[in-house]
Amino acid sequence: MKKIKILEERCKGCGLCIEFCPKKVLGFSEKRNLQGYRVVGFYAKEKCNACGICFLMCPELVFVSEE
Amino acid sequence: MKKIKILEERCKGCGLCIEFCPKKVLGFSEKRNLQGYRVVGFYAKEKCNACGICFLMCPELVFVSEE
Amino acid sequence: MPEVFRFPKSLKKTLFHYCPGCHHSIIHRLLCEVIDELGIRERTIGLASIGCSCFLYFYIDVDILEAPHGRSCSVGTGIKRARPDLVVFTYQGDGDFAAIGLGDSLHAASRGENITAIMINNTVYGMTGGQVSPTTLLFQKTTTTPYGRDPKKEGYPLKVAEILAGFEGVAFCARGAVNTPQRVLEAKKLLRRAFEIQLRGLGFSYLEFLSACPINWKMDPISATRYVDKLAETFPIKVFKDQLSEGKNEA
Amino acid sequence: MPEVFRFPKSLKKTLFHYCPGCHHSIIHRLLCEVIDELGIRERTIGLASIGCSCFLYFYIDVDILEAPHGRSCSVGTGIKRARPDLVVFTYQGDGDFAAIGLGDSLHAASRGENITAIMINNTVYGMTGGQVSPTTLLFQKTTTTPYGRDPKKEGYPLKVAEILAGFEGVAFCARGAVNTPQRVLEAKKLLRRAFEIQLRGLGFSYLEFLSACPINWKMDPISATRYVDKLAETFPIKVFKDQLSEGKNEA
Amino acid sequence: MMAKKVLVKGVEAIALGALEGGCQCYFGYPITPQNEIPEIMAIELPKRGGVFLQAESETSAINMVLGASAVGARVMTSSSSPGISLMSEGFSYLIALELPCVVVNVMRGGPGLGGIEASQGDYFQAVKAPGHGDGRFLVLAPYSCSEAYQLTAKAFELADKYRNPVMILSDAILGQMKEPLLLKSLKIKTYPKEDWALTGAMGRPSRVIKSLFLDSKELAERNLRLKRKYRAMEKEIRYEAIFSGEERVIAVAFGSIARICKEAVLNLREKGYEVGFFRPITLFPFPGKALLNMAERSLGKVSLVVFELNCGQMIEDVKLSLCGKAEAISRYYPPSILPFPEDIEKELKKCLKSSGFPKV
Amino acid sequence: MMAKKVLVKGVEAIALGALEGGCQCYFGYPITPQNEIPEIMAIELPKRGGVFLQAESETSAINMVLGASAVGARVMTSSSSPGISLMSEGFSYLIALELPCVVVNVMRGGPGLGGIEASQGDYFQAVKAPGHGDGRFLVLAPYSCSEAYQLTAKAFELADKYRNPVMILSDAILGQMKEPLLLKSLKIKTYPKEDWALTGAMGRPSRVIKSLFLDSKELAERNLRLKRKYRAMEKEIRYEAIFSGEERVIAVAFGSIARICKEAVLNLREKGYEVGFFRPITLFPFPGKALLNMAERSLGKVSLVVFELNCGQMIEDVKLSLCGKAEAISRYYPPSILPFPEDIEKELKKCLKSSGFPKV
Amino acid sequence: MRLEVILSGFGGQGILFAGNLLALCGMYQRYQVTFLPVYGPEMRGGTCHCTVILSDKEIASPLVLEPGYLILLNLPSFIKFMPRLKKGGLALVNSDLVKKEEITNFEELIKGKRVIFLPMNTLAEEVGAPQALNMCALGAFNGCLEIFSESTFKKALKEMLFPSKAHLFESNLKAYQRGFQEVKKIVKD
Amino acid sequence: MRLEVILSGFGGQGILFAGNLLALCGMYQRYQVTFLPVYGPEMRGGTCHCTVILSDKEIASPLVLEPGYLILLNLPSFIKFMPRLKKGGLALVNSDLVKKEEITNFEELIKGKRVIFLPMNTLAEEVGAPQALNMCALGAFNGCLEIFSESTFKKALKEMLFPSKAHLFESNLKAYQRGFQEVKKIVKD
Ligand SMILES: Cc1ncc(C[n+]2csc(CCOP(=O)(O)OP(=O)(O)O)c2C)c(N)n1
Ligand SMILES: Cc1ncc(C[n+]2csc(CCOP(=O)(O)OP(=O)(O)O)c2C)c(N)n1
Ligand code: SF4
Ligand code: SF4
Ligand code: SF4
Ligand code: SF4
Ligand code: SF4
Ligand code: SF4
Ligand SMILES: [Mg+2]
Ligand SMILES: [Mg+2]
Repeated sequence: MKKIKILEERCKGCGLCIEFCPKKVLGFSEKRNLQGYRVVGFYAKEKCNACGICFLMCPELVFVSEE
Repeated sequence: MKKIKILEERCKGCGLCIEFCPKKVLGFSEKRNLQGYRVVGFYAKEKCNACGICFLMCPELVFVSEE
Repeated sequence: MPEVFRFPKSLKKTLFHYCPGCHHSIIHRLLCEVIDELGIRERTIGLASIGCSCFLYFYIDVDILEAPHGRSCSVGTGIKRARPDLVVFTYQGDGDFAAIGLGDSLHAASRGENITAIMINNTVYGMTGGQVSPTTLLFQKTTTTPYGRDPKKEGYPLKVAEILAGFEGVAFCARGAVNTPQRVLEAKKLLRRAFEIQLRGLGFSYLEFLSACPINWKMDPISATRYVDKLAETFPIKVFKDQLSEGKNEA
Repeated sequence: MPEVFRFPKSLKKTLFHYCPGCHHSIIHRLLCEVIDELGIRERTIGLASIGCSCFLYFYIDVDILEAPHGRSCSVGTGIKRARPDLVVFTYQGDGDFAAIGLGDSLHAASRGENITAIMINNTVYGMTGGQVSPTTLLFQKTTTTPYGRDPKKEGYPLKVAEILAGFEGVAFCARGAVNTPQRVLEAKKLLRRAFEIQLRGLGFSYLEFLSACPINWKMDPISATRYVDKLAETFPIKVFKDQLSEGKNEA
Repeated sequence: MMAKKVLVKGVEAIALGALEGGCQCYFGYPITPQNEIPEIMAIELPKRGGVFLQAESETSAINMVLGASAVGARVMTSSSSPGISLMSEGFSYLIALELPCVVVNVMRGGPGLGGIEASQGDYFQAVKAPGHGDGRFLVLAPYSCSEAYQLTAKAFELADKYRNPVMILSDAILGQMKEPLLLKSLKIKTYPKEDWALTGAMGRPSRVIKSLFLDSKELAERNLRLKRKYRAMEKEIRYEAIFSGEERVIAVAFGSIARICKEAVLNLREKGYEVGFFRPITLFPFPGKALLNMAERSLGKVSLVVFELNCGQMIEDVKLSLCGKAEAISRYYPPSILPFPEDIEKELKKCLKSSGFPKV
Repeated sequence: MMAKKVLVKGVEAIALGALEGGCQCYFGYPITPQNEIPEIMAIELPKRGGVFLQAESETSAINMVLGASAVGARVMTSSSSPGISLMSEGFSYLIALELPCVVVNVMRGGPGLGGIEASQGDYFQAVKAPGHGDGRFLVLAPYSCSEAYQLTAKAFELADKYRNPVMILSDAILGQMKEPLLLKSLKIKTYPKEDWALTGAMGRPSRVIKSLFLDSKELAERNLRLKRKYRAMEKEIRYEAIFSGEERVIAVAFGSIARICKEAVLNLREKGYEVGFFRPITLFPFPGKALLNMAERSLGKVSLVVFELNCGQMIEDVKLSLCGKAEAISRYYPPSILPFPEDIEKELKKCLKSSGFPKV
Repeated sequence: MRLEVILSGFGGQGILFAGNLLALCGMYQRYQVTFLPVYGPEMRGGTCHCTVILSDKEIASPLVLEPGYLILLNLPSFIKFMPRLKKGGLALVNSDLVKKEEITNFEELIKGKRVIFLPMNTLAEEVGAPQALNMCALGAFNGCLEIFSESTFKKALKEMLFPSKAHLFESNLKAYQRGFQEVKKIVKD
Repeated sequence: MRLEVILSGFGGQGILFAGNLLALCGMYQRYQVTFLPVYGPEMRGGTCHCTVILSDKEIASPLVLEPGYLILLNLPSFIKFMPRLKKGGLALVNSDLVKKEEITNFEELIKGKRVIFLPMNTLAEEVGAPQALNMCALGAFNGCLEIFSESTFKKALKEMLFPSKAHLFESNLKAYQRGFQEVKKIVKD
């Protein structure tokens, strides 16, 4: 299974990934990036099935594979 | 029946009236107008049935009714 | 039998400057007859565009404005928006309407501007000496397609009426010709319908006429007139849309 | 399942300047994936047009030329005619392609220029602050239609794909969207097909994407993304023409 | 109605001025930094029975203007540099057809797409060559919101008076800056148009408005008539001057940079430096006589320093005005580098010094 | 190959010159009086593996030029006044993007549709404001078929050398007149374009050609770089002069009217009148130093009479060149009234007299 | 009296709104005012700033080389504008996005200048108006200077929100008040 | 030697062709030449004229105020150009379209000038080339002056007709010869 990395500095907090994640494992964290946005994080990373939907829908290419 | 007048000075000798006249009563005369064109005239005015086709086809409005 | 042999009231007596056998002036006459019959001469503004017909004002006895090349539909838009009570028509060549003016023409049509646009399609730029136009037939030789119009290079003839027929803003769209007596009679009916549509405020009315350009086709007037039938194979003569006959009566 | 989570090689790491939830950058990524997969990065010229995507060159790692507003298809014509061996794509907004650029766009299509034109249809002028565009929906409020788009005034939404599908010079014509994962996958296929058509020299390939503009629609990103479905009622998502699948294989 | 004080951008002042000037139709195409003008017109004109239409391009916008003007409407368009270029052909036709209209150019940095910050790079285009041929615009250059309001309203009067387009030449700074504006009502004259406008040939012979002249004498005559008209426009010349005759150096500038210069000049004068200020308000016709006059009335030798946000354009008109009777120095700031008043002060002091004038 | 002598029109000479200059692509839109150029290119370019395409408008033509230039082709367009106006935006982009190309303007009468007879009404547009912003063209003004041939060929070299559009400014008379032309082959330099053209990012980082500069310093820097380039172009200044130092009156003219003036000057000199002749061949950069030089080398007081087929445009550049050191008089003939040599002689004699100079 | 302020931050932080509002308050307080927005090219996002001048004399130049006051809502703004702050001038800084630790030459930048750090994002969130950090900043600014009264502020705010954003009045006011109070604590110290 | 000719007539009469051909003959005869067509605006039909200069010195101005020769093929041309003919100059006039009787001030117009009337249309028709009245005129012109040889004419004519109108060579030549001969009769008289 792919390890997914969240490039927080790219996130703009649009929420599309959260909305479309079929497993509902994503949410906004408390952290604010340099652009001033609340960034996305995993609520329950273990439930993620690496379906790739967050990658497909994220306008900012926040989700990348760890390798 | 309409009397047809030929405004010779308007004629440009394109020959469309002659071509389309169903009665074949039109032809070029010997006369040249001020624009330098051979002008159209009746060969056999009596055979004309006043169908109006020469009027319809003439680009120069050469044929007008006499009244 | 229509009323013939009558010099229309709206047509000035000036001699036409067109080449022998040019169809422009036949259409001028029809236009004037329709203006007379509808009684709109005194509230009509004509737009003379840049092309062989740019001297429209020498012949047609209505208020006329010269529009820059290709811009008649935009100029007409400005007029009609400012004075919706006036009747506005454009008189354009294929180069004017469909080459340089394509954007202006299509947008005015799409907005449903309540004006009448008349395009004289002679498949070339008559005034400038017979260059290729968007409506030039495939393989037709012109001064700028000396080896014939090659679809690989100059593409395909642009079918304006076919495009406009699909626009919701267009209320009337037809293609006619004046190369036979029958078609001349038919052409006048189309013109009349186009203006009636405008008078009822139904939207954009578009009327295209296939037209002979003997000089640039390098044909004698009679052959050129006959050759219009050949054009009609690419550009079918047809009423594409008529919202008045489709029952739409008032805007 | 497509290969995901991979940052395309042709995409630069620069942060996007787009508003949160804007679809432009999703399409950028797909475009880069297709360029990578077809291995054409080193012979592709991209045309950045004037609109929110004018900074294309900050993101896409191919040679890029900035075209004046609306002129990408003409600029692309110049490039492709001079260097037929290069792969040329335009990336344009609806305002750019279909308002000011309509003439340029349609003529290039009609000539069958062997280039790929991508139009991002967000129904407004994003960059200049959300004015009405030819593709604005009926009754939609924009900064220049404060009372909503009125068909009597601004006319009807212009359906570009529907027009282009009828052009003989057009080899591929489709409309997609990226507002659901499924559509994202589909969008990529369309992009790939558009470039394949160009690589085979079949003619003009046109691809329109419905795209969200949360900021000017005055919606949050999620609602805007959902709202794209509403756009699709006026602008159906569909492949209108695909000459490759229709059997045409080589120019 | 009591005059209301509002805080508005320069472009908003222009839109409000247009409404005050009796603008009936607006046609335009969006472009930063002037989008507030169409946006205000889109709201306001329909309320007043007027016409607002966003055109599909600048080319079509100016041609809609042409149409509306020909039938007698008070009509305007607005744009910024690249959009103005696209109107060149239309401008030339409007001038040739002697059709009145108001054109606003809120200049931005060029050439090409450039940038949207302030620039005065279109000076030459505005005053020398709005289009092909010999045509000219009457060009007004406001430097504050109040002036933008007043001059725009006045522009409609002048356009009708001379049957010629009038251009309001502003820039991104003036356009985007907000200032208080007193919305007082202005007396803007109207001129009858029945004797030339196309209104339908009712009860009179039909009319033609055209610019193609077959007969070469006709075309020459049209050109000479236009030339006479431009001379007549000299009546409208406006400028602002701070000048007593004692000055050794005079800063010349228009539009936004004139504000910066004025600040610098006022500061320097306060400190006792002999510097003056001259601001052309009409750029065409150019207040050249006033400038020459100033140079001649100077008690000593005087240098004119021309400050511009471009690579040096108005300097030519200043030099042409002076006929060699005073020195003109060009200090230009290409877009988008804006000088601060401090920079201008420094430049002016340098000029005072380098001309060998005694220091204060 | 032996040089062949042919009888050709000026516009044909331009087309032949372009082919000699290595023109690879032509994009244009028909307009009188220059249609022979596209017509010849349509025949000749395909034979040589080049590209000819008639665009659907001048706006698209200039943008096709832009595209072809960006990928390294030698490319040209041609038009006449109204069509040139429509290219303004594109011109400004070409300059800003530093893309070479050759633009031919065979001027006709303006403003508006005007007429198709000779005019020099686009002088200002050509030399001061081909588009918005501060951009300039290098402008060459031939006055005969041979010169049209040579300058057009050379224009391709200069465009590549400076990475800037070069304009051939001709007019209806020069364009339509036939003269014998010796078709000799010319040595036109080429310049490598690999270091800037867009050719695909093969074996190098990807490249961008753009004119939008976010950073205001970048935009200013681009402007200053262009300005430096224009200075460098002064190396290319060309002019023709008939001058010994004894002259009291010098006729200054370019293009077609220069021929008429030259005839008049030669006639007068033959009769012993002290008249000279100066013909700028580069209009931008303007041969101002040469003019000034002439004025300064004159043994007595000298008047320069500027003859133009417009309402007075080049007179400004002449005045600017002279810095008040000699008198410049404007004699203009708006289109389409052409003076005959006899008229010019009369004017020159009048000037000789009115300046109080002794009669011969 | 002449007051020159530059406000700077991200596009989304409401910099222009705050600057505009400040100028409007100034106008209602019978000052001459100019408000000059400067933003990136026709684009969304990115850093933006504006200059506001309040004066009791005619204002010619709307540009200010060395402002007396700065309101800085993000890090790039801090780095860009601190060097231009007049000696002895005051900068109000959003500590949520500007961390001293991340600025290498921090001490140098602030030398001879007054700097007040306030967590604008946090304060705004605390009053339940996370978007209104700009109002917080404005409140804090007026807390320092007291150039206009709260009733002036209310009048100006109402006008600026009218009509489409009228519902934001209360939350914006609260954020303003919170900033005002918060700065008072510090200034008092 | 310097020869200045204006040719004028209707658009369809081949004025420009004739003028061009005259210039080409001149060039082959080693003269300096200019040929300047002047025609109406972008339009078909209408009157057109052109100016041809042949000289053994450089020709600067292609414009001529008072030409020494005129070739006039229709009435408007006669009225327009006769007043400009140099004293003692020669006009060749197409009598098929220019009737003395129709010109009120005929005598005044021709005073001090030589005028030769020839029925160009008729002559051209007689040799079976009705379109070639321009060649008739050119033949007549050269018949008067003999500036170029018939072989020069043939060479030039061939070049001008090549390739699309090559078939017209014979008929054009005949018309030329007819004009040449016809004028000889008169000139001899
Ligand atoms: C801006 C501009 N470009 C080009 C021209 C030259 N021009 C005059 S008419 C014309 C085309 C005419 O063709 P069309 O519209 O088909 O009319 P036609 O003469 O065939 O009736 C052109 C290109 C012009 N006057 N203005
Ligand atoms: C000639 C010209 N006119 C207008 C503009 C201003 N302008 C910039 S982008 C744009 C429209 C953008 O809309 P669209 O093409 O739909 O792209 P989006 O921003 O929506 O992606 C306009 C009108 C310009 N730059 N140049
Ligand atoms: S990969 Fe699928 S399940 Fe995992 S976070 Fe992304 S969308 Fe959710
Ligand atoms: S979709 Fe991307 S940008 Fe949007 S919230 Fe998720 S990670 Fe952030
Ligand atoms: S009216 Fe009919 S029959 Fe008579 S001449 Fe005309 S076409 Fe022939
Ligand atoms: S149709 Fe008319 S113009 Fe043609 S020949 Fe007949 S009468 Fe003459
Ligand atoms: S050129 Fe063609 S369209 Fe023009 S007048 Fe002649 S025949 Fe008619
Ligand atoms: S304005 Fe609209 S299209 Fe432009 S970046 Fe923002 S969301 Fe995207
Ligand atoms: Mg045509
Ligand atoms: Mg858009």
